[in-house]
Amino acid sequence: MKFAYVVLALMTMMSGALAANQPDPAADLKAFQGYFQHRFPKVPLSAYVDGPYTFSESERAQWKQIMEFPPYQFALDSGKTLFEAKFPNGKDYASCFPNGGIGIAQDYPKFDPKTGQVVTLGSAINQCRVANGLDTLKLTKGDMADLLAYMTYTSRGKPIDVVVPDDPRALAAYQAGKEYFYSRRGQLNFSCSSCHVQEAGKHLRGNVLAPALGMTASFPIYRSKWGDMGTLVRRFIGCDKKVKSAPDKPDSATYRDLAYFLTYMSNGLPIAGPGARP
Amino acid sequence: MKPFGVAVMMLLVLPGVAMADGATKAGADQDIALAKAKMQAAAALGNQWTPTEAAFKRAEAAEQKGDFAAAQKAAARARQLADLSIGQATAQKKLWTGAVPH
Amino acid sequence: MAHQILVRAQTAGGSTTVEALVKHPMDSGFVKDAAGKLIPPHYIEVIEFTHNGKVVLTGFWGPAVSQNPFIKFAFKGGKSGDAIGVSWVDNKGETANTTAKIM
Amino acid sequence: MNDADQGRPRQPRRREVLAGVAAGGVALLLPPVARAAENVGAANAAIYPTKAFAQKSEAAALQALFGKTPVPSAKVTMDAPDIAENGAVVPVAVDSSLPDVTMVALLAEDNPFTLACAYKIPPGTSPAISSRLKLAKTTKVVAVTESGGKLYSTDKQIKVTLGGCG
Repeated sequence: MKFAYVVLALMTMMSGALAANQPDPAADLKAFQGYFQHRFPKVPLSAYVDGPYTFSESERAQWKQIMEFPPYQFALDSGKTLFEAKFPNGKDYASCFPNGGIGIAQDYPKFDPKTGQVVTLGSAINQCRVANGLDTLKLTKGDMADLLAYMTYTSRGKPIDVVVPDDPRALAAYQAGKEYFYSRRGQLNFSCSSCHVQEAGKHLRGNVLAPALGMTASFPIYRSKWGDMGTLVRRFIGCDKKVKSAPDKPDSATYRDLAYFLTYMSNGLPIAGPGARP
Repeated sequence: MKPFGVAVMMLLVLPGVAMADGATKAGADQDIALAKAKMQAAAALGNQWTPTEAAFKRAEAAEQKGDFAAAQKAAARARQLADLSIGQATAQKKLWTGAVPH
Repeated sequence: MAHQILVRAQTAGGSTTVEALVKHPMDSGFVKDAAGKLIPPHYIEVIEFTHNGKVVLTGFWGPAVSQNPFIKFAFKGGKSGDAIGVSWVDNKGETANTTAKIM
Repeated sequence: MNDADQGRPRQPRRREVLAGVAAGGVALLLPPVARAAENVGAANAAIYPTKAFAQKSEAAALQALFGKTPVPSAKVTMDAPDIAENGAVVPVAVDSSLPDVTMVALLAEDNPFTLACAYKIPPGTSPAISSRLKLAKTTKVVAVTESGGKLYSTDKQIKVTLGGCG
């Protein structure tokens, strides 16, 4: 026991010099995208939205075949129907969003200066429902995934444009997401970045690890393993469990901040969701 | 030395520690309470491990069944795992910046 | 939305290509649910495609066909606006059908 | 999107069954009265080959389905991945340059039941068919086509790895 602590303490001291200064999202973005471009000089930035298929030719060929008639098609249709349905009070989702909710997914997650909180498109949908006297939807799958599939589809091709305003609360949320992303956790002692930055493109058992760059652009996804649609937060929860870390609640600030940071890192890349993944 | 090595070492250190003597209900309850307190501290750091939760559940279940020795053993395990996750989270408060691409 | 069938039929060069995606669990009977109980087999056994009422393909499926099955095939003839019919029956006797027009 | 009445859970309607689905498969599920009526529209019907789908070897499944054995032929082609990224969804496309193909079947040797699917090809329909299969583990997949009353086949080994954290 003690020995482990000594090692930890030593490592803490060694890395103390690297401690973060003031959050600087723009500089982070440049370094993050630069890291991938340096490691994979032949891969154009926009190709990263293809996730694991960015790197694997044979898997890419299978995926292309599956994308001929993508399995999220049912979700898209159902999402459109849900989105266009009127609430009991006569209003609808369109009334809650800029531009009637069409072609806006690239702007999320957003910082809400009124609450000081990060709002994902999913939590915005739930806020809209609550404002109209309805229950919230489960954020991980089902109707929420279908609604997100449709709304994201109307943003396809638009460059991701997440804004971190010069507000200490927004910067703090961004920083919290960043810290979560790079912190090792769980009994297996992995961080998000261990797999999706350092090891991106390599195989973990049967699958190619998706790069963190462009990762959020394809959500929600139809995942063959789930046989079902799932949202980004469903994937966060899955990854946390995989490294034997107890997941947080789907609407927790932890996951909203993580989505904020991670999506910001893909700024400029085109929205490609909904997606299909193994 | 990579932090991953630390986790491996942490795991290696574990088996020698859990010793359940004099298994009574009071002893089991006390160990469960101790484990719970540690787990609350881990949760406050946002770093509970799922095996910690599993061990704690095993402890509670054994206590319910009156198997106090097993309850104490599982509670001690939960406490140690929680302790390790606290150590990990505390260390990562500084270490995480080392993983950021520059 | 329990029984959806999406159909896309396009004609080019005297031949019509039909693609269909069928919503169905296609449970094999070998998979356990969250509670550890085997999910009983539930899969489409026969699917049939018609062009203006004439059968152009009959498929026999077993449990090894993927969930939400996809199928693509082509037949000679067919023109824009013709009707493509799809119908299926599964091992529990459930059925569904739809009609789409050739694009 | 399609305009027809897709969706809504409901009881099977006999008329749809008559007009649509191959009557043989349905016949087993309907009461005798319905079965008698149904045969009227059953010119194209085929019996669902229940027995063939229950076989646990390639030879037995083909025997049950066709009553004969195939010969390997370069005129049957199969497009499938070397390594399946997920065994639950493996795209497999079959084609054949043989004339007058009447049946196409796909078999996965190491699946619990060997026969995966079979297609009856009427005149005018191409033998090129794409679908997606479940493969339980790494296995030889066999494509068989029936042409002029004879069977021809090709096969391919498809590697299936474990699904993990992707």
